[in-house]
Amino acid sequence: MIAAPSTIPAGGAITTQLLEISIGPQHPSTHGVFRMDVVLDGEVVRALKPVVGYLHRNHEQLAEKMSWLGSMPYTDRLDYFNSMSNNWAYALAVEKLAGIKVPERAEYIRVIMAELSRLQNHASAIGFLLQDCGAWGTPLLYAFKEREKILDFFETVSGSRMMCNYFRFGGVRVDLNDEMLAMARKIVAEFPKFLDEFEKLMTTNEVVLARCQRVGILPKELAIAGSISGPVARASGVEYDIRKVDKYGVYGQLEFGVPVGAVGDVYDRYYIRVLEMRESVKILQQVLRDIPAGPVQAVEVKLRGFKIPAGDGYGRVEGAKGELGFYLVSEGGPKPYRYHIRPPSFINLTVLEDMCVGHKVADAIIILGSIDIVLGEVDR
Amino acid sequence: METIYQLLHVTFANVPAWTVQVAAFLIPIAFIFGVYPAIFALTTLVERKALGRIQNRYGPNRVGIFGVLQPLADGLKILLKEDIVPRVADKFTHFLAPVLIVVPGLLVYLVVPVAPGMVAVDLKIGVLFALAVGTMSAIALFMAGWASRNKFSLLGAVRAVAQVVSYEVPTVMAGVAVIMAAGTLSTLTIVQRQGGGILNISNWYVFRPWGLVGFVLFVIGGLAESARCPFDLPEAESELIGGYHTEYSGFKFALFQMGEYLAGMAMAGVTVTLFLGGYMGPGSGPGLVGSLIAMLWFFSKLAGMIMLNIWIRGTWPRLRVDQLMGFAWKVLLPLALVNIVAVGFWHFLTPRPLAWVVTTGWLVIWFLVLTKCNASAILEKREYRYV
Amino acid sequence: MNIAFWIISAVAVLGAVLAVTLRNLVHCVLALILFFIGIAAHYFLLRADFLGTVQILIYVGAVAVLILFAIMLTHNVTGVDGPKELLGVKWWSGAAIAATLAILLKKAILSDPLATLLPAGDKAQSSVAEIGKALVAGWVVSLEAIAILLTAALIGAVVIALEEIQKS
Amino acid sequence: MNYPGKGLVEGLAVTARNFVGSYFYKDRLTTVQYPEERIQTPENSRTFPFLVFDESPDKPRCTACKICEVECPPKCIYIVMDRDDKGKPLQRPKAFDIDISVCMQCQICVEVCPFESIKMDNDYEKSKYGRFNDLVQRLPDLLKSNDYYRQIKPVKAAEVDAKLKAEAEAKAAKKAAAVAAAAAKAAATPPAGSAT
Repeated sequence: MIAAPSTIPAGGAITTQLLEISIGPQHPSTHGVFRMDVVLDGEVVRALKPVVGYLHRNHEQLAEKMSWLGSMPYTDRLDYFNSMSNNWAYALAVEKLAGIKVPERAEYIRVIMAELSRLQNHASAIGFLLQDCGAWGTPLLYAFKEREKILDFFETVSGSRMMCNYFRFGGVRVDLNDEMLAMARKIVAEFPKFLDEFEKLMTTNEVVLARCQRVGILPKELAIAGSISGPVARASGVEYDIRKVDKYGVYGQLEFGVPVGAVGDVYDRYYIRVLEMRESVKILQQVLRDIPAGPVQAVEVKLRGFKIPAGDGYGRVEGAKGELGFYLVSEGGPKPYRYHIRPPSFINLTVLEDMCVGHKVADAIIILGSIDIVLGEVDR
Repeated sequence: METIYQLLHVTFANVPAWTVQVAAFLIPIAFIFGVYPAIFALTTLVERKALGRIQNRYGPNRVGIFGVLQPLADGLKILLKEDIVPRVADKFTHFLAPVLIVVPGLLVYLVVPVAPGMVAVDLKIGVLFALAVGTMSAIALFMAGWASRNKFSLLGAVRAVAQVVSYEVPTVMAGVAVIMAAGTLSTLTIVQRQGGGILNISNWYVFRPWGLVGFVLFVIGGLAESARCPFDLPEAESELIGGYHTEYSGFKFALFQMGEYLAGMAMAGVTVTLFLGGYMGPGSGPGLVGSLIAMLWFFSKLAGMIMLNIWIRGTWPRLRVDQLMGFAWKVLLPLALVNIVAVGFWHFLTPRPLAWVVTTGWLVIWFLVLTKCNASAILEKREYRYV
Repeated sequence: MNIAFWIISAVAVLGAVLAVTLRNLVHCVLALILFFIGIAAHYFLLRADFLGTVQILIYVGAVAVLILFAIMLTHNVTGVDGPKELLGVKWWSGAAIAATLAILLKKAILSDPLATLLPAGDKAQSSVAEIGKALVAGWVVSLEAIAILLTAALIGAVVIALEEIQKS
Repeated sequence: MNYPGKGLVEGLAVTARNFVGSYFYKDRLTTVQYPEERIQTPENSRTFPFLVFDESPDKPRCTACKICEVECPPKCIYIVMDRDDKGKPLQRPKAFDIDISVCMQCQICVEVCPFESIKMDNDYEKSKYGRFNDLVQRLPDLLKSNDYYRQIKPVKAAEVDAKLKAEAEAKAAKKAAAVAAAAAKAAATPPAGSAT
């Protein structure tokens, strides 16, 4: 709760007034139309209330009025940085509910897509974080340059750079031909070079260290209690990665590590993302080496008039931002009866105030940046 | 001014003396008003281009060949923009602030010599004057932030004032080292003292142990005083939107930009004068040709300093406000004080090699001590485990 | 010389008058800064360029800023809710004290031997060296006393700040 | 060696390398000088849908079956079937409007179309000055020839052509077979009739 600005004693006989400022929704670094109601004592944050809903688009309600397939392109628009993993989570939920078996090649392609979107998401997330630190665009643009290559790949495969709409129930829409695989291999081979350069530019930079270390610490207990997931939780030392827990897709057969931090400050959240990108590169190398031949689409799934037996199911994936889940209830018809999303950005945002209170206003900005939210997913 | 006066006096012997006096007075002013704003316009273009290249972009290349007319287009655009004054703003102060911000930047150039004898006013206390008028910008920044009646602006103004006042101290202390070594406050004399030696270069103060330290301190202090990256907290786009100039638009905003750049260039000019030998360089000396070469040297050094500013801006993130203060008081100020003692050693130890050894040793020891004392503030090795 | 003197004086007096009559405290400080700059200009006019520069450096750059920061702690900056009467008892008593002080100062300055010793206008050289010598030779005890006083004030400020940091 | 400010200096080295490198290595620059240079869009690239016709715009492949209208997630397609004077459906659209300010380029209409009639364009220069009417694509705007389709998406167009040809041949063969069967039947019947 935010008290009205009142006069409080702040040391000695001098009394100071609290300052209530509204950061957002048109603030340059709130990552979209997000608003923070901040109560400041000088420059120190005393209370912070996140205000969401400026980008509410009625996504869940729309999906309940639409065919099962019709919601697929809408999931692209949730977290518009990761349309591939959003697609996968929704497809996974539907496949669970309908009992569809996905061909192996399609599973491999799905891993390629998900890990590539994780790469570009993490790259731009840390770019944005450093932009919030005040680096004048350079790290962000280096990250975007690399992201551009991955988006080109997405365009070549699915036809669109960000709104891919690529996954289908029981497989994927387009098969990867040899040229596309070569393109993916090239991207994966070049990515570590970018990471090395980026790390040299920023990771040991004293200003970054001073700004990020011991700022916005999220304790492990709070992370668990707040249902925080993804890199934010792992930076706080929570050993939780759905790729390891659920072993969905072919993740059970792949070798990769999940980096876990200890302190849980902004720096850990930054560096965990860097390490995760390195692991993603390893996964991609394995997948691109082992991808089998075969169909990419289960034959029993019809495009039109697709119906699902009554029941409910929850499908989740380890999205780049955390656990992305779709809870679906079917009545046996062509539309979902209930369609609910567990958006990682939104749930990770709930601990924002706990992380920010006591820090400076500049820290609040980078703490928000380190959570890595996308407002399309927060407001839905 | 005196040089120009004499030059005019000799050339136009038969015109009345007062015209020569007025002309000698107006020419340097015209020079300052003409050349430095032109360099400002050029700097905005070069900055955008250089930042673009640093970030693997082209930068502006549409207006004119290679985008050289971009500053003109920018100026035209910003002139045509609506001038918005917030309804609750303090109108008079809001209007006055952008006008005042340009003044200190221009005043500093009065004492910056560009060639032998070519200084607008050869003040006996030139260095002090340059540093003193630099502080006046704090008042203008405060007026801007306070008059806007915007909380972001106010925060920016408070940051600006605190920052300028704090960094004034180490900057002046770094300048004191040069004043002690040169034994004068006159900028012209300081530059002359840096002449001679090998190719007019080896006597630059930056090639002395205390001079190098002083140079680094002065560059950092100059960046902070002109609120350039990584000390651009008063504007802090990602935190305070625009800081003190959030509520300014149109030409007033352009004046803020201009004031900021002029102040940054002025600090660069003073740095060149104090540490980089001013106009000194191979070939510079009295006479027309020598003067032209000297001017070339001065402006190339100025350009180099500006490029350094741009380079830093393209690379480093911004500090936080408490770290900024801590850096000024815990690192820069002690180092500046130690540096003053080092100049004392330099002055009194007679065999030059001995002076070199003692001064360097003294500075290195204190540098290590200060690093040790402040080591807890930064750098923490992190271990990550994999599951 | 005379014209410059009168213009600068007029500006300085205007600043001084505005500083005490304006309602808004920030405006008052800005007027005070105008006054400070006027005084600095007077110093320059007298060829005491070192004093003029120090005036700007210390008064405009530091003192005025400190006053601005002090005003930040004031509740009624705009003076809207303050006492309305301008020429009240307080004003008159203040004016009386100021007048007394001015008379005393005039007497003190004119009776000082230094006033007659100063070289006239144009012949004056840069005063830096003399001031420096005077400070470290003739007035070294006073200088050290002031230095100790300021150091004590600085330590006091640090102690107060430390207490606040420890509290929070 | 570790010294204070090492990270800062290394950062400066990285930016300096990029600054210099951008002048010598063209591939460092990702920017495309747009109006002069254009990127060749990949085959799969998609923007907005259009309708394919084979010989003349009067005879589009579209049969106005309205499947795409129903399946379109944002409901941006509006179709009216053409009818002759007697009200008999003509199997072609009279009106076919796509509001591209609503369309989200999802390609579902293309996937569900049973007649290979609606396809995704790759023309990304569709900006207009008006917000409402200008962005509604009417039937004449949407109709584009099969040659155009072959030009923008050669591989897919070839597949589609082959498929349609095969279908047409199958249909023709079936028809021929039916005709032959009918003829055979007819041939077989008269003797029987004549027998009676």
